[in-house]
Amino acid sequence: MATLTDYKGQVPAWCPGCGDFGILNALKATLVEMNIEPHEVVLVSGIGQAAKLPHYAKGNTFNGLHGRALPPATGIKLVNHNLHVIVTTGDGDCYGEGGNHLMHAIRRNVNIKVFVHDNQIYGLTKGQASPTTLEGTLSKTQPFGVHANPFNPIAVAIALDCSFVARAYTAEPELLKSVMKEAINHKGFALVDILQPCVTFNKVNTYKWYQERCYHIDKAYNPYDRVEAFKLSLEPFTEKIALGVIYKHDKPAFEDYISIIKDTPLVKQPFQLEKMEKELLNFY
Amino acid sequence: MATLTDYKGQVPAWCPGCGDFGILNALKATLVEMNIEPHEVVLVSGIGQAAKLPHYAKGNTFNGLHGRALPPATGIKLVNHNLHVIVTTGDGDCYGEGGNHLMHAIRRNVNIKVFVHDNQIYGLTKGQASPTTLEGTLSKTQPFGVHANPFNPIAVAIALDCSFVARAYTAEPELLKSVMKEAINHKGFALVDILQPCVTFNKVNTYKWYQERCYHIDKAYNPYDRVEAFKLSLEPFTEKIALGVIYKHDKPAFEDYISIIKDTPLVKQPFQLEKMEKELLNFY
Amino acid sequence: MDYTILIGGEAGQGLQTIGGALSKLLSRAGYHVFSHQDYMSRVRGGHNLYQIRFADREITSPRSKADILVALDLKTIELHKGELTESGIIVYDADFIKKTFDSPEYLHVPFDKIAVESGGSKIMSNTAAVGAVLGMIGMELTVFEDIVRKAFRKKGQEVIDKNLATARAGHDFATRECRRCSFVVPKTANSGYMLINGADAIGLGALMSGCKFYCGYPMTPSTGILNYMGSKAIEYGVMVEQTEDEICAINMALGASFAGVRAMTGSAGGGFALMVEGLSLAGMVELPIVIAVMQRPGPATGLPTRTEQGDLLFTLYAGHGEFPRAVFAPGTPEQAFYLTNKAFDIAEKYQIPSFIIADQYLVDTEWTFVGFDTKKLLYNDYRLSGDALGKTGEYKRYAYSENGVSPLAVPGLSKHLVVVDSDEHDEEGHMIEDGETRNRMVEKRLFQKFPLIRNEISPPEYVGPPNPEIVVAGWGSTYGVIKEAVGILKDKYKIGMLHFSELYPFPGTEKFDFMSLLFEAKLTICVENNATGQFETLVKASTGYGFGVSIRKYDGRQFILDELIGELDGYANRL
Amino acid sequence: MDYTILIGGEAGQGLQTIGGALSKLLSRAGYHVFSHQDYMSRVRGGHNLYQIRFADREITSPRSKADILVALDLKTIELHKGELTESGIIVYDADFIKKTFDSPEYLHVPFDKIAVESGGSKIMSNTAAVGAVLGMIGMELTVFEDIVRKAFRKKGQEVIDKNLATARAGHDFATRECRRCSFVVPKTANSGYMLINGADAIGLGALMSGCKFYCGYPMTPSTGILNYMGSKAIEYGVMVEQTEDEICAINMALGASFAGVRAMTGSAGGGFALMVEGLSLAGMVELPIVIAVMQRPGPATGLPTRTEQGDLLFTLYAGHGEFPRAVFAPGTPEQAFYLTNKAFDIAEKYQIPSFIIADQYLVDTEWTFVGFDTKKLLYNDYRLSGDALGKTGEYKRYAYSENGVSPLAVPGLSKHLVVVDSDEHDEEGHMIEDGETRNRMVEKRLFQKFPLIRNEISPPEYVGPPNPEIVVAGWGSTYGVIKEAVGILKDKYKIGMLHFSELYPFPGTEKFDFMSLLFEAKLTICVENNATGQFETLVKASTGYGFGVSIRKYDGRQFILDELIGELDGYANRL
Ligand SMILES: Cc1ncc(C[n+]2csc(CCOP(=O)(O)OP(=O)(O)O)c2C)c(N)n1
Ligand SMILES: Cc1ncc(C[n+]2csc(CCOP(=O)(O)OP(=O)(O)O)c2C)c(N)n1
Ligand code: SF4
Ligand code: SF4
Ligand SMILES: [Mg+2]
Ligand SMILES: [Mg+2]
Repeated sequence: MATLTDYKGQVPAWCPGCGDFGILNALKATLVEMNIEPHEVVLVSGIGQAAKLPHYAKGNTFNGLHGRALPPATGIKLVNHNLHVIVTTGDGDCYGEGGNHLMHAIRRNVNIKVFVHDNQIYGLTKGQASPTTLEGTLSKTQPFGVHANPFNPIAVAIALDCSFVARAYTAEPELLKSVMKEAINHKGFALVDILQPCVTFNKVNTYKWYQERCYHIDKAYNPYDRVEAFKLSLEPFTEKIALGVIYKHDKPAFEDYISIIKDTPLVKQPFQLEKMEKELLNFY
Repeated sequence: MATLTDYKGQVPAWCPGCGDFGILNALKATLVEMNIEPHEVVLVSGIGQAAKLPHYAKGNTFNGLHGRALPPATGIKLVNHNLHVIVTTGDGDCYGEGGNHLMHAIRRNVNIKVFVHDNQIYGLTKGQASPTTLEGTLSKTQPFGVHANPFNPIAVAIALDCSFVARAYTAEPELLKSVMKEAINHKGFALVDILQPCVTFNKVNTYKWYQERCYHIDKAYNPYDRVEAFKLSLEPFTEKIALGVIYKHDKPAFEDYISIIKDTPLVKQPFQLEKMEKELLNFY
Repeated sequence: MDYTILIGGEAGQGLQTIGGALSKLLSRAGYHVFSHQDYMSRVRGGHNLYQIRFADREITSPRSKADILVALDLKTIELHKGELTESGIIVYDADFIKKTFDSPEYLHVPFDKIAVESGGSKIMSNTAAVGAVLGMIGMELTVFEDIVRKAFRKKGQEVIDKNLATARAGHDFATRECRRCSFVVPKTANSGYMLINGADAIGLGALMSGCKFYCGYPMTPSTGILNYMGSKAIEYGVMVEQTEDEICAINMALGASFAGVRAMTGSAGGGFALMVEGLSLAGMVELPIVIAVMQRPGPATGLPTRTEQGDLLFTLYAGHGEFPRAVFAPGTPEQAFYLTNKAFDIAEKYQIPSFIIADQYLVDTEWTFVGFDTKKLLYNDYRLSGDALGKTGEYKRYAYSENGVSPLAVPGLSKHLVVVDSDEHDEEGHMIEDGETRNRMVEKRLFQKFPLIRNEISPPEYVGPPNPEIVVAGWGSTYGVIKEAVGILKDKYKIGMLHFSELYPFPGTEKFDFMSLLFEAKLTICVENNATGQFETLVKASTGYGFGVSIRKYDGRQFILDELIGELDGYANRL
Repeated sequence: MDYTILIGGEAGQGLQTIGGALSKLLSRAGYHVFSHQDYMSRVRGGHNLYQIRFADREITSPRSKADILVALDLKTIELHKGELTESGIIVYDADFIKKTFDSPEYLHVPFDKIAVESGGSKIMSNTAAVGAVLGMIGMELTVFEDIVRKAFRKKGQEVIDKNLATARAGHDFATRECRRCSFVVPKTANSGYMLINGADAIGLGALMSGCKFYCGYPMTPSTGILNYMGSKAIEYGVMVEQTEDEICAINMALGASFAGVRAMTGSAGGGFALMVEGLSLAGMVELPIVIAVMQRPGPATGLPTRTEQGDLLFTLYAGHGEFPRAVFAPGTPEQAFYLTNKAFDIAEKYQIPSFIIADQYLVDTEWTFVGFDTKKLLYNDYRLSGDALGKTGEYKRYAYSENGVSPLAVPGLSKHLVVVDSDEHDEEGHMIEDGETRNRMVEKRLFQKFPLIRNEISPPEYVGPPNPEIVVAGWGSTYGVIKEAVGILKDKYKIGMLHFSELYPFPGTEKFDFMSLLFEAKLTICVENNATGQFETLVKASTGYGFGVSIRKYDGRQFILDELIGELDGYANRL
């Protein structure tokens, strides 16, 4: 039985009060509650404050490059689909630098879980606008203000027919944990956008700001209706923010189509040179 | 007055019967009909069969890297917004290699026009699956078959609140031209996905295949309704394919927010070192 | 006997079918074959070439003349008639190209008509062409018939019969009509050779080295490797994935490597340019990976379907920061096969990225060999897995060790955790910032491992007399042409070839003192298929040595035997 | 007089406020200042340093000892008390760090209490600290008061007054309590220096070279340049855009350059790795662009906030295919200013990519200078626009010319069409495949332009006696420390510094025969802030020359004056 102590990692270097702590705690608790052991997990991340999470928990870890968490996560899962592959990433990491991988990873529907710490800012590099930063925001690197339309990860994921799309909030641990659990239990690619105040650089989207806007999706809501889900995703973010599972689509995961790993994970398949000798004959 | 002869470029190296010809002809005709002269146009492209178009027409031309047409197009427009900046690109170029730029260019809403030759295949590199290739397709490089969900550019563009989203078909020149015209007249980023049979490598999505499925969007249709547009975009592509303007959103273009180019394009602004002398004082 | 058949026509006209069949049947009939292709970046039209040289002795390069010119279009005749040897013949279908030539060196064979009459369809005109060529050189059809039977097995007996009839008709027509044909192709005692091109050799090498994961994005001239791996994926259980871009490719391959299998990716220089950050990641996380860099003329898109050796220094120094790598540059498909195997071995042994660098020319040329010996292949499983892993008391991914190599555990196969990090890290793999750990890790990666990797590198191959007056050096795909040219000039001069196929770490002189060959020669010449002499830079940076003469070619084409002989002779003469 | 103030504390405690204010006021008061920072990759907590050295003569490097240690936390005391000079003082707030030290070298100043009492809020404790330091060194408050007034102008008189009162209180407290303070800081006659760091100097250089387009993606240590350009965007009409990634950045900048304005981008090595394909594009399309590569320790993420000279060879050889480039490596903020200007000039004159390569150390160090002279700046508009463009009869983007440089027309300003293409192209800019055109274009880009670019490169700077026995060489940011170390050792040895700030094309010896300095010296030493000696490789590849001794540092920190003197002395002694 895994315990919280098993998941204790290094001391976080995050700012006191940072929303990242809530996500870290929820993730550890979720894994413990699901009785998953650290060695059964691979935590994959890019670079950013969010992406440091694997060091502050325990698990096999691939802390790669900024924006590039999804490609190794996919590679890992395809080689050993017995592992729980969990990606911890930021809004810049995942929606900015890594945007192309996100789109195509969603399309592939590999059974990996992506938890995005969405603080609507670049934290680690000290306060530049991220794709989810609200319009009008001024910063040193946005002298004319942010005028790109804020990236709506939920709407885009639904448009890409992502098999599991949810939003949670770091300061609501119960909901966060239940969404994480559902995501992990879901078969296929899961995207969870997690609202996470950056107390140092984001002076707009504070705990208070989120608290005032967040609400739980009604129990009666049917997450299988793609158009309804899309509608929900279009609710004006500056007014109301729905938390919970927004869209779901049950379909085979990518791995299910790969005949060669049906029975045994790739990593456990032996290499047999003898069987290949006949390949040489093709060249005569 | 520009004439078709003014737009005559090099002899195309496309296969006889390729759907690219229809797009080339429509584009030239559109520019002539709109009385735009070649020197007022910049044709920007990446690499692929589609991306060769600029050489087969006339205009200022930036034929850059595979997947990277949108960044230079954005740079060009911001430096000289008097120019008509038109991007000619392929489904691989724009939705595959260049996916991240597409997402963020749509978010920026710079007033550039993107005409995607969508042949649902990689033509120039001889027949690999592209992001829009239908599920199940087998190819040399897709030994397990294509199992990624086909990329739906219309749905994704709507999710990104792209200010102009349309679909056309190379074999319907009148509709294609009218969509091109509307796109060029529209203020803001315009994405036109143009169905284009690849007679050599795509044996599924042929002229006949498209002909059987394509239909014109009803005149009564309101392209300003985002949810309706999304619904339309979800029509099963293998059954029916709507042609015409699917979504529109009138809003300021990115350039409109850039105070420094309000009056004069950047390229026409003189460099005045004298005015900068005082900058040195900040360091004392 | 040493003949060259040149087939020319538009893209899409079936050059590859004709050329492929001829190469195969000639090699199977026991001749040495060397074929190469010259094609444009388009799918239909344009002007492409397929050149097949065959002989009764080893040949390793293309020649400039053609003995038989198979002209599938008029342009081929216009452009290449000047390349015909004195006794050469141009074979063409006057009906198809709508023009007749009366000079004796022209042979009209109505490919289309023969195909329709004997096979019932124009589709078979390529078969007629192959038959005709065989008739011209007086070769029997038996071997070709075998190939036809095999190739069309799945299409049924009728198709086979029609093709056989068409081949026969083409053969008979040419035998009858080509009165001027004087080609002498004696039967050989050889039982047939293996025929393989560079791309397949790399793919085969990967497969036979236990590569279980290949991902990439199509790009000429690297697509052949991806295609080969794709074609074997299901049979041998290799995960092959086309990624959305090259950045994904290298990062996904690193994920696969982390998860415990041998992984590879590849591209052309332009696609590799996008992998450079990922390469640096491989260096930091110390994960094995093999990367194929298949060069084509740059910069940027350049000449997509042509050849150049223009990405050597880029490959050597790509990636920010400092980390070890190994770079192999095969000179032949055979070397490509064995060096790919070595690349996999070294990558895993030292947990580093290792490279196969080749070019369009090598990728597309087919060579004949007696055969590859799988017993020569290295396969050591350097991973820590199974029992050994389970029994490990404490596991640290970057544990300091005597040789700088830490145990490479497979995650998920035991309770041990495997942690890799792109930041500078401690032994466990967690981020650090202190200078001491940094120093230890730099020393581990660079100072401990690098000399060991350097030790694995074989010295260059020298072919020539013991004390050469002239040394011709080269690397990678120029092997064949230099070897053959030097072989021909050896009667005139004391001349030898020094060929490098293991480039980096640059070989030391411990095993073979090749530097003194250079120092003692009167004339040293470096032959490179690029404009700036990148290999010369590597040699100078490594040894301080500068070559006497540089022969460089950068028009996007490979060296041609006759031209190189002429150039070498010119310099040698002046000695 | 030569004192060092070391301020230590956690990220977020205001080190930069205190350090910035002290540096500024000292330089304004007419002292030479050299400051540098040492910080962790985190936003709060950890352990950061700000070191300010000031003197009454030129100083150009950091020292290892501190005369005043401003300890904002306990860790600073624990870690750095050993670095105190004999007469040094540790100033701290015993209330805040909850510990009192009794030894005479400790001075407790209740920063927080003073701030609350005089200013009404703890926020002003940094002001109290600055005041206290000034009290300790016996300096008047006038200059600081000026700075305070200016800094808080927008916040109103009340805030100003409170800060002034706090500063005064801190000053008085320290003056009164620090009985052991024996610092002698004589007034200077200098009217105050300019104080600037590397990042701002590059930004300022770009601005003053007519840069109109800067785009990039944040990455330490290049973000400072982006910030600087952003801060000037509106005032001077510069388009500044944060892109979605670095790939976009370079391609967007190339679009801007094509459209007719001077464009620049920049990143750290890891971000530059993503620009490599775009760099090759610049080479092929022949568009001017300036790229700032700000190095930090790699590979991969490495040590994000530390320093290293680890990306030199990568920068030199990045990009597939062959094309010319220019690489400048400033040694000081002043050089950064002028070389950025030169980079812009050369980029546009020859239509090539040109580089400014520096590192975290140079980016973050502040130096004092008498001033920059804008009259020394080059500004030639090499574009074909306006009347000249209108009058051109026929325009071809890649017209062959005597020097390989074709007219650079601005699209849209005339009826002429400007066509650029990443494929190999003809004079007009359209795709070609033939070998002849390819050869002409390679020759134009490389053989015609390269020697001209090489001619523009200035030789290295030599400081020392005419016939040195010892030559210490270096490049880029090691300038200051080598210069100062050699300056100190010059009384003991015949020693000189040879510093390279224009690296590529590697300078010839026509203007200054620096090679014979090296050949004739008894001992040559190459100092590099990396592990593999990348500059040594460049020198060897360019000249065949190998240095006698290598001094390398790769722990992520810059060289420290005292250490370098020690190392140099060690080698020199053995002569
Ligand atoms: C290729 C590359 N570009 C830029 C960076 C610098 N960088 C590190 S983290 C980061 C932004 C992180 O933002 P986000 O993903 O939102 O994470 P947060 O810190 O806000 O949690 C950037 C730009 C990098 N490490 N690599
Ligand atoms: C970085 C890079 N990767 C790969 C390629 C090779 N390549 C050229 S075109 C192309 C695909 C083109 O597909 P698409 O955009 O759909 O155009 P089409 O040829 O179908 O019109 C590829 C993979 C390249 N030129 N550059
Ligand atoms: S900067 Fe923001 S995101 Fe980063 S640790 Fe601090 S509060 Fe959290
Ligand atoms: S390969 Fe396909 S897309 Fe390319 S030119 Fe031929 S038909 Fe058109
Ligand atoms: Mg963030
Ligand atoms: Mg396509």
